[in-house]
Amino acid sequence: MALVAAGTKSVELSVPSRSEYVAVVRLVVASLATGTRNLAADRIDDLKLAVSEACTNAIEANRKAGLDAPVIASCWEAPERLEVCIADSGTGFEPSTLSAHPEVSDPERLNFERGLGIPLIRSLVDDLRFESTPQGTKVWMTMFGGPDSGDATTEIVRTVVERD
Amino acid sequence: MALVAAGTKSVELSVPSRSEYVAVVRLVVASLATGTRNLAADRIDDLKLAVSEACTNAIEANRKAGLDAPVIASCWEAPERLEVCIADSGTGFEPSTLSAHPEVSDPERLNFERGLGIPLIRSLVDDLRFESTPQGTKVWMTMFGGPDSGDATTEIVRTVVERD
Amino acid sequence: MELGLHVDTSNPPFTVIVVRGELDVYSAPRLREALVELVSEGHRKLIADLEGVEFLDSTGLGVLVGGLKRLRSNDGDLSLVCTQARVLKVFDITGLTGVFRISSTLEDALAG
Amino acid sequence: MELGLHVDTSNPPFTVIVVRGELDVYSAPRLREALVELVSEGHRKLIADLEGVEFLDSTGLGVLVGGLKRLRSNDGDLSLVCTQARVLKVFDITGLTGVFRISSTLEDALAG
Ligand SMILES: Nc1ncnc2c1ncn2[C@@H]1O[C@H](COP(=O)(O)OP(=O)(O)O)[C@@H](O)[C@H]1O
Ligand SMILES: Nc1ncnc2c1ncn2[C@@H]1O[C@H](COP(=O)(O)OP(=O)(O)O)[C@@H](O)[C@H]1O
Repeated sequence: MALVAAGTKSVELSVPSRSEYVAVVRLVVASLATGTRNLAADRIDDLKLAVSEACTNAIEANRKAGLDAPVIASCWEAPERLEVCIADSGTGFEPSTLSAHPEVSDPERLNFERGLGIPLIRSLVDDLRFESTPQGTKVWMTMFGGPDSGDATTEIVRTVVERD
Repeated sequence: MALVAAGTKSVELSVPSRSEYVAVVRLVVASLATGTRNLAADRIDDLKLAVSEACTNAIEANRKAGLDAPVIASCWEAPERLEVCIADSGTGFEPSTLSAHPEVSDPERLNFERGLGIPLIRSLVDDLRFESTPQGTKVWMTMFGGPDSGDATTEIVRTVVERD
Repeated sequence: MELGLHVDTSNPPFTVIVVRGELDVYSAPRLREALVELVSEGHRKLIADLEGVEFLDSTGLGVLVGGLKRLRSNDGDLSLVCTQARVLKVFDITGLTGVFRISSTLEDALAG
Repeated sequence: MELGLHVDTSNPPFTVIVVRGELDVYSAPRLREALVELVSEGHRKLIADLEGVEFLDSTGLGVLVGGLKRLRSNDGDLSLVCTQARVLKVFDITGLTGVFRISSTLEDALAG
């Protein structure tokens, strides 16, 4: 799957790498998904949560890189999907090497106060792609469901699209 | 008074020149003013309204210029003030030549379905400046009141600052 | 936030149009269409109930002024119901408080 | 949306911390501090009432897990009150539903 977005860019939001601005990013994405799309309320909550996780990681990445760079959220709209990209200027990472979590029954589970973010994003959005280089990371999140389709399409398109 | 903003740029939001996105700009500015400042609720309403008027004009300016350019909202934060700039790529105008409205008692008053925007902005924000060229217009709006000061400062600073 | 429009004809000769949500450049055209349609259908004594309006800017205001003009030129009238400071303020600043009859309750508007 | 934290000690031996608002990377540190303080003051049977939580992400979750660990290692416990689907979903996906005792009402939590 190509790493370029499928739709037309609509909104771009740049905020400082500070935790108090994550709420603004959530707000914008939720308002787009509500106002110009037709996503069900629980899917909008899913998107807000995914965006929040990605922004939290982006702020952390900029901070670790010692950069006063912004976090940039871009939204791309296509008839059947909304794509949100969260970009930072950190030093990047290799998503495939992230260690898996222990099973829920494992007593070790309790040691995981962190490392929950990306697994959460993965289970919340319809498609997730990373574009990570030593110059920065882009996290692309896709939600299916168009302006008119509502959630009927979501399930259909979800089934059709191949996940990798 | 210089045309550059007094504070540090925090948020920049770029939206398509389409009326459905004005609500998103209002939302972002209001959330900034609520979350990271300490403005009273009615002053936040004032700012939302002023931003709405400026965005409506910016969309119209881009449309008239036949451009598919975005409207760009930038926010600058200083300890004692929040500045919001709404920028378009239209052909500009000369704010000082705008005709005044007839008096309220004048029967002509009813003919003014338009031309209410800039007078409204002027009476809502603490300071208003235009930077208009044939390449585009920037409308700078300032609200006094810092993160901690609340509205006490507003009145004080308002009195001190010279309005032109 | 969608604009909600609801037409209530249960109080003849008045027609009440209940407006909810944000009335700005995006949503105002829908109110304009609704007002034009009501006038063309013969409604003459209109009341716009703005109590549920959460945001009103000059574009929304322009549509209300346009509606008032249209009605007056058809021997009708458009009055408003509104108690919200946030909304009343916009009428005040623009000097339109003196142009519209603004009531605090629908009952008052119907009585007038 | 500010985080609201309210400590209620009117049900000994339980201490209830009522959490309101959005629990994310910005606000979670305040909850962490509050939990640390309560433990250091000797509170051992904590109940976090999450009914007023409008948003919870993994940072907020991490603080709750951290609080649970801290209490268990001090012979205490932290249980939760929550019925909101939106919030429960986060516990579900991360497999933490099995780690916390989650009650539907404060009464249930106090009874447990
Ligand atoms: N944008 C990013 N830039 C650099 N590293 C990242 C980024 N996002 C995630 N990571 C890495 O992946 C790890 C796992 O992320 P995540 O699952 O969100 O959990 P957490 O952030 O709580 O550690 C992070 O600790 C970090 O090392
Ligand atoms: N950003 C802008 N670019 C170009 N012209 C503008 C801009 N803003 C305002 N104007 C001009 O000023 C006039 C008055 O604006 P305003 O008071 O907001 O009322 P209205 O937009 O309803 O006409 C507009 O009609 C337009 O000609």
